[in-house]
Amino acid sequence: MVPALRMAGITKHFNGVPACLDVDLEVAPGEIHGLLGQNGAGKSTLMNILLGLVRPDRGEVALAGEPAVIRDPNAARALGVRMVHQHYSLIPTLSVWENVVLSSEGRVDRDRTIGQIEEVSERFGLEVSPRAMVGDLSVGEQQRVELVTCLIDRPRLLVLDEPTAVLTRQESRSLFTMLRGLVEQEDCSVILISHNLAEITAVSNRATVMRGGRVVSRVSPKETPVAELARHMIGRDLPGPAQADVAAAIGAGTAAEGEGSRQARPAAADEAPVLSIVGATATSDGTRALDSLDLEIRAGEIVGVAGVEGNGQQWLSALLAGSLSLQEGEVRVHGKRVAVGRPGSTRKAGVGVVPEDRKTSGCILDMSVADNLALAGLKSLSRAGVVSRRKLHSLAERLVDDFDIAVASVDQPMRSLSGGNQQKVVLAREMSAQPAVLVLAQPTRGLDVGAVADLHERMRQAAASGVAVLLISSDLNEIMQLSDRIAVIYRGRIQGELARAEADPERLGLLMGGVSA
Amino acid sequence: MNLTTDLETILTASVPLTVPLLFAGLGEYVAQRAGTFNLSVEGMMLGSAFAAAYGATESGSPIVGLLCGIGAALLIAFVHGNLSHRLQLNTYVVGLSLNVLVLGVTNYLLSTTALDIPGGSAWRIPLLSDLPIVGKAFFVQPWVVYLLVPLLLLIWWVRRRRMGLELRAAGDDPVAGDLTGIDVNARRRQALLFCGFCAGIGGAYLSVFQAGSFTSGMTAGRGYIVIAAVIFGGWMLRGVIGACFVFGVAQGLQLALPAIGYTASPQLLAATPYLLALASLAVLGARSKRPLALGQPFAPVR
Amino acid sequence: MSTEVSETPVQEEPTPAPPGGGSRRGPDAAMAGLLASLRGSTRPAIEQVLAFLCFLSLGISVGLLLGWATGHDPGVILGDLFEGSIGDSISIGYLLTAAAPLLLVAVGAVICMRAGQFNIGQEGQVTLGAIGAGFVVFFVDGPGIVVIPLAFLAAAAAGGAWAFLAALLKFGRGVDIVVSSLLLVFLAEQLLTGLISGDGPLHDKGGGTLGAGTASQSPRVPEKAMLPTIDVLGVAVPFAFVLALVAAILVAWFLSSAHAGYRLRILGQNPTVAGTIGISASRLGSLAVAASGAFAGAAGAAILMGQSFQLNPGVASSIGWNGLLIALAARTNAGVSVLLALVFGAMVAGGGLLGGDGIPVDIVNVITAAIVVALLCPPVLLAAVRRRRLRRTVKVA
Amino acid sequence: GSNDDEPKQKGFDGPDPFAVARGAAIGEPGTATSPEWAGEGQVPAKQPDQNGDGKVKIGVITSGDTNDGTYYQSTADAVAYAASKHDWEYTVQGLVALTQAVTAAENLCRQRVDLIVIGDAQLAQAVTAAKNPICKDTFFYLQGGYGSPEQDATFTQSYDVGLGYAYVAGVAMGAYMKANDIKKTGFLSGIAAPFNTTIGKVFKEGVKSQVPNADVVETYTGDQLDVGKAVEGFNAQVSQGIGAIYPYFGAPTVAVAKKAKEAGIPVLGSPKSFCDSKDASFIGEVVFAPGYYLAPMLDLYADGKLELGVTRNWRLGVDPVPAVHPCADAGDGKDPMSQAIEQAQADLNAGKIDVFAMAGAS
Ligand SMILES: Nc1ncnc2c1ncn2[C@@H]1O[C@H](COP(=O)(O)OP(=O)(O)OP(=O)(O)O)[C@@H](O)[C@H]1O
Ligand SMILES: Nc1ncnc2c1ncn2[C@@H]1O[C@H](COP(=O)(O)OP(=O)(O)OP(=O)(O)O)[C@@H](O)[C@H]1O
Ligand SMILES: [Mg+2]
Ligand SMILES: [Mg+2]
Repeated sequence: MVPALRMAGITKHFNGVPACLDVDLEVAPGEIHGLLGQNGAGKSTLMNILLGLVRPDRGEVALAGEPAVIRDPNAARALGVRMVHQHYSLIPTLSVWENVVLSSEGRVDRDRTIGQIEEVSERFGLEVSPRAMVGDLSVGEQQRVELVTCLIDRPRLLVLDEPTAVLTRQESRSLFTMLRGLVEQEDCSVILISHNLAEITAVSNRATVMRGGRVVSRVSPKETPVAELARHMIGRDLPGPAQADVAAAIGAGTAAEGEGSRQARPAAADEAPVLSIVGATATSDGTRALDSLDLEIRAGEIVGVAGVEGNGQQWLSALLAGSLSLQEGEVRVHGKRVAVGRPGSTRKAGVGVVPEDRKTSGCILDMSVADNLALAGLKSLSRAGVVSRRKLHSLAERLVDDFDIAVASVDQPMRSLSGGNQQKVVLAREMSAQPAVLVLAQPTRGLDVGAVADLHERMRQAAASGVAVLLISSDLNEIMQLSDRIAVIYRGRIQGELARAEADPERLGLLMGGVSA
Repeated sequence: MNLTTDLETILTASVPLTVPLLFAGLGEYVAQRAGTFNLSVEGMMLGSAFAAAYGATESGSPIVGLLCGIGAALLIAFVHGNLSHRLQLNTYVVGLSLNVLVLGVTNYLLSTTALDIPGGSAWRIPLLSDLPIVGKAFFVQPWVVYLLVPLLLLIWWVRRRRMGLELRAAGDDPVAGDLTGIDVNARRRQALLFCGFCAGIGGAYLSVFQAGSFTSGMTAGRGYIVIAAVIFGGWMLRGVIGACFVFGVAQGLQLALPAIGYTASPQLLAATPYLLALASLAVLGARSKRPLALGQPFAPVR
Repeated sequence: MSTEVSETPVQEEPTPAPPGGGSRRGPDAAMAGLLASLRGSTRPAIEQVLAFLCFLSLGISVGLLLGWATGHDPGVILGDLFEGSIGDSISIGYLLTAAAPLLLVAVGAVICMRAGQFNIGQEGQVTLGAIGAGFVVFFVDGPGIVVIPLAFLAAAAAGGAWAFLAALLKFGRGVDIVVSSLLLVFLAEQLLTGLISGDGPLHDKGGGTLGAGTASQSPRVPEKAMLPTIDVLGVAVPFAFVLALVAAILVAWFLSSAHAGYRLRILGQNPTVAGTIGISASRLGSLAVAASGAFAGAAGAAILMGQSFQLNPGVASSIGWNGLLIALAARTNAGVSVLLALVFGAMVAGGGLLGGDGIPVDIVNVITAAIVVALLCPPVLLAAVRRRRLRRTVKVA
Repeated sequence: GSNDDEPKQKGFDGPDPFAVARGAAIGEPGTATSPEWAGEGQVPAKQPDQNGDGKVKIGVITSGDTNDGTYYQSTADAVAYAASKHDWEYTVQGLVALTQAVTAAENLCRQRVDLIVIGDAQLAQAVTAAKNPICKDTFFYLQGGYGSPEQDATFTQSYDVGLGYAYVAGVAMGAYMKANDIKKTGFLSGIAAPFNTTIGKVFKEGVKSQVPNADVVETYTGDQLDVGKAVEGFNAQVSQGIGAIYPYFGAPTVAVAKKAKEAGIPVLGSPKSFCDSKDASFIGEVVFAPGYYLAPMLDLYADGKLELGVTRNWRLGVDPVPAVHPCADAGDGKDPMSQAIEQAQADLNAGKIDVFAMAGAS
């Protein structure tokens, strides 16, 4: 039968760098089609081309057999193609209904639009408040708005770019049920982009796997073993020890008892904590950021902080990065009180932070790799207030080797590095300062499995060498994979702590939902 | 002297000084809501003032003058728009240098042309013009002034249309706007053109309808006062209108007070607009309704 | 870095407000992007140099065109511009005199722009500088060797303080410096007028031949406080220019290799990161702004004691604006600023001869403005060219 | 208007616009007093072609707009007229920035100008250029005024005392008001700084000397050049019911006069001679624009009789300019306005009235 979508020979280069090469993609009517691939595989680019956001160098697109020329999202919309973007496309200062109006045809009519919104949201069980200001909504709510926006004019093809990255398991589940309902009742096809093989296996009928801008295989996930899918994605057999990590990273199996995961380190309770946060309470422009949060980490221990996005994780890392000041409570390192809130205060005390959004708060994109590696230790590199280029370079060279960061030269701008390598640079910088405490916030978000494996290995080494590691992540598998203890953060406080042994997804899920165990 | 006549005096002095601010202010409001911190509004007004004076002199008709003025301002807006929202040149640099350019060109041309502008007469709106206090101030004005009404209606109407939303989107979140299929840079250029249109009327009013002559640099910083007004108005339509009036009155007082028999420090009066704008910013701080992407360039990848 | 990326700073996904720090959006943040885009392409590729030259001449030819259109001989205009700027040693002297304050302002602007603080109120800070210098020149009597340095210090202090107001608003109340510094310009004007008229302390109380001294102006600067010139191969190089040149060189060095300069640049590039490595945006940022104000103030002193020799309402005479334009057109690069300051100075000096040939001097404003706009074009157009080339290579591949 | 279409170089055709300035000194009835020169000077050799390059070239610099139709333009017109009469070359630079004053003068010297006319006291320090060797055979003429430098051997200047004719202007206005039974008049000017406010005060005194209970509305728009504000200032005064107005401006004067004509309000014109202008209905003129002092000096210069290093003091009521004339003057000087004016001038010169005290007082 005629495919709902057929993309043939799509090719796109960015400044000569290929993002998509001769990509063929076929989506049958009424199927959920998985699009797999590690970072930079070209998934988003391909979809942006479909939506007319990016012009391909070459290639054809046909919808339901009809050749289609799509110059911009409006054209796509007219043809019944809608997309929920990886980074949402809502205007924060406009109300929900205004956003809906913006991405649909017809004249502005508040009351009609609000009517439509309510109709759609109850048909698909996505509850949204049409008059709310989008800027005030949580990430999850915003995604619902995006969905409503797309569904309102009954699309023939719906694209979701990594929709679950920011959702709780529960939320993801309901999303998938909703999608199934969509394809069954509304005869609409769905393209689902994800790194997470478990999800793909769970929901999608067929899947296309991309690597380095090319299609490497078309599979029906239900029949294909996860490990094989992973191999397609990464293009090589996984390094031995990394096996489990990868499995974890890509959500295969319950990683909790995945072999190769290190034994829980018996944390001797008597031993004094390296980092201790006591009753930390802080508000940031009006809203409660942290609410009497207590946390302790001992040397050589990896403590995972699990939790649904937006429950104070970013404030916790901000606190430890020294950029959040407390109203009550205190932070102690090696028992010494740290004057948090003053720039660089925690770093002085020996806390290293690999922040969540590395692009914006981890490194300086317009400076060279060498500069970025040297940021922390500039003072030691300069004599009489003058920075010694020679020392700076030798340091950079050393770190690049130690952490095998893939760069042509240490002088090339940070911006030109791939996400994984940018992350490595940040990590290298933080570890090179020999911190007593190492904080990693969402360290593997958006990294490909290879990079994930490597990163996890280094975290273990750090811990082994006696660093107290704090891992803040919304990826449960990762948490369970690495941590000795798991603390669940909820509404800015620690809802409960589980030793690794007693931790299982369900109990964690309950804690994350605010239910005390 | 009694209060009503005093008020009337102040108003009659203030309104005509408010008019050019209002015209340009409406334009600047739209331009800034769409994301352009438009410094060249000063140049737009000045250029228009000269072109209008010239057109009126040559044709002997104020209307032709007005059209020439609008044309000149639109040209400046067009240049600005394409330099900063097509070539992505630094808006501030473009704005400032356009002001220098226009000042140079007008002075230059002024020294090689002779101007003799036909006088126009005021329209007196029946009934309304007989109202106490406000009557004389608001309803006995040259006809251009009444263009404010349709202009306001237009803006109010546009705000409730898709265009209005798209302009706000362009000013608040160009990236997301682009994803939803808005041609951000086109919207911004259009907003600038609208600003040019309004500032054009304001400039023409100055030279042809108010002063009946053109002198070098005759806008005398009104463009910057307008920018202050948009800020003081908190980037809200009513606010901007209010701000323009406040500043107009500040200038009017200078003329009216002696007539009423008071005096105030001229420097202080002249400084009020900027003081007020700064004060409101200091009070509101980051809480103001400032367009989130104000002044931010946007270059889509295609 | 590739011009492609640098030229499109907002490619980055919208950044969340960093905890603690002020908003990363709005005018200031916008300028960050714009400046990144400017800095993006300062490396001297041959094509860039060529582009620079051809756009420079393009700017000039705009002016010539205007002249020609209104019946003046472009040859004469060009001749005068040349004669009056580098024709002979005297002309060169004029050129340097005009360039000095412009360069001082530009160098200051470079500092704060590099620190990511977008002070565009130099015009006002120049005015304050002139005022500060005025208080010393007219109230301190001593030998020039004492008065002149004092005057420069006072000017720098005044200008710096005025700029610091903007910094206070920024770090105290989160007001964008772009906006506040702009507004402060016009307050400065009124302040000056107040001080030099009526019973203002700097007002020229008269002592003129006849009549009461009533004009809004200060007394004339005494001989001893007039800036000296240094003779270099027949050219009377004004002291102010030497000062400005030294400042430019020092600042260039400071930004590239001094530890503090490094921190300054880090702050400018990414305040959040700066915060985590112990750079206090409010402290260092305010310092940078104050510094830029101080340089602008010094320029004010240079104007008072080297050019106008008197305070009157228009004493800053757009030197602040033009200095700022120079810094931005030079892509916040101190070295290039020197070059551009000389070009601007040449225009002012050259313009001096135009009047003598009956050509309105305003034409040089047209030319300078055209030059600035033209100078901003090369990176953009080059980027466009590169993109096209790439397209082609891809096609053939 | 007084703008001329073709570029200045084309010369100045039409009647002598400065005739009023060329009359002999009148002084006390009967005895014609000779012009008052202060300082020791001598006539340079080769005047008018001072630099002996075979042609006479004159350069004018002013801080104002030489197309303002009044104050600053008068200098340019005077030069243009003389140039066309003696066929000299000349150039005019308006809007010269204070920062460029000295340089501008020196540049003129380099361009082999014989006579540099500094059109207003704002640019006074341009005379320091005269000490510069490149200017050694260039003649510097300065329109003196408030805060102009001490006279020395390097330049020649014209000088007048504004307060005097401000008072007489008031008297003239007062006389007109008395004759036409007007109770209220307006004084309209720019920046509210002493160089305007003192004039205002003295003008007021003048008016009151004729109509003791007269009401003089003083308005300062806060800007010398802002025509828009000037016009609105005028409107504000009209709404206060003034019966006549004295706009004390440069450029805005003409604009205000036009509006006054529309409003049917008589205007006392200044600083140039306005009586034969069609722009408005002038009741009188107060003539003190620099061009009127320059014109006769240029005649001397043409004859090679203009001394360098002297101050020419232009005295009200003695020299032809500055002067206050009624426009409707039948010529016999017997109309009430002329009589009041003559009386006031006599009192001034006899020291019966101290305008400086007036300016300082109240
Ligand atoms: N606007 C752009 N400019 C330059 N290069 C780009 C641009 N967008 C994408 N690329 C490059 O194209 C390649 C594919 O990017 P794309 O976003 O499609 O990968 P992806 O599969 O979506 O990765 P992720 O899973 O992280 O979203 C990457 O190398 C990326 O660096
Ligand atoms: N009846 C309506 N139909 C369509 N749109 C509407 C309607 N009412 C309000 N809006 C939307 O709400 C927005 C703001 O409208 P409104 O003018 O009432 O708010 P506002 O607070 O006055 O705006 P501002 O604060 O900018 O002055 C408008 O831009 C318009 O998009
Ligand atoms: Mg993607
Ligand atoms: Mg000669």
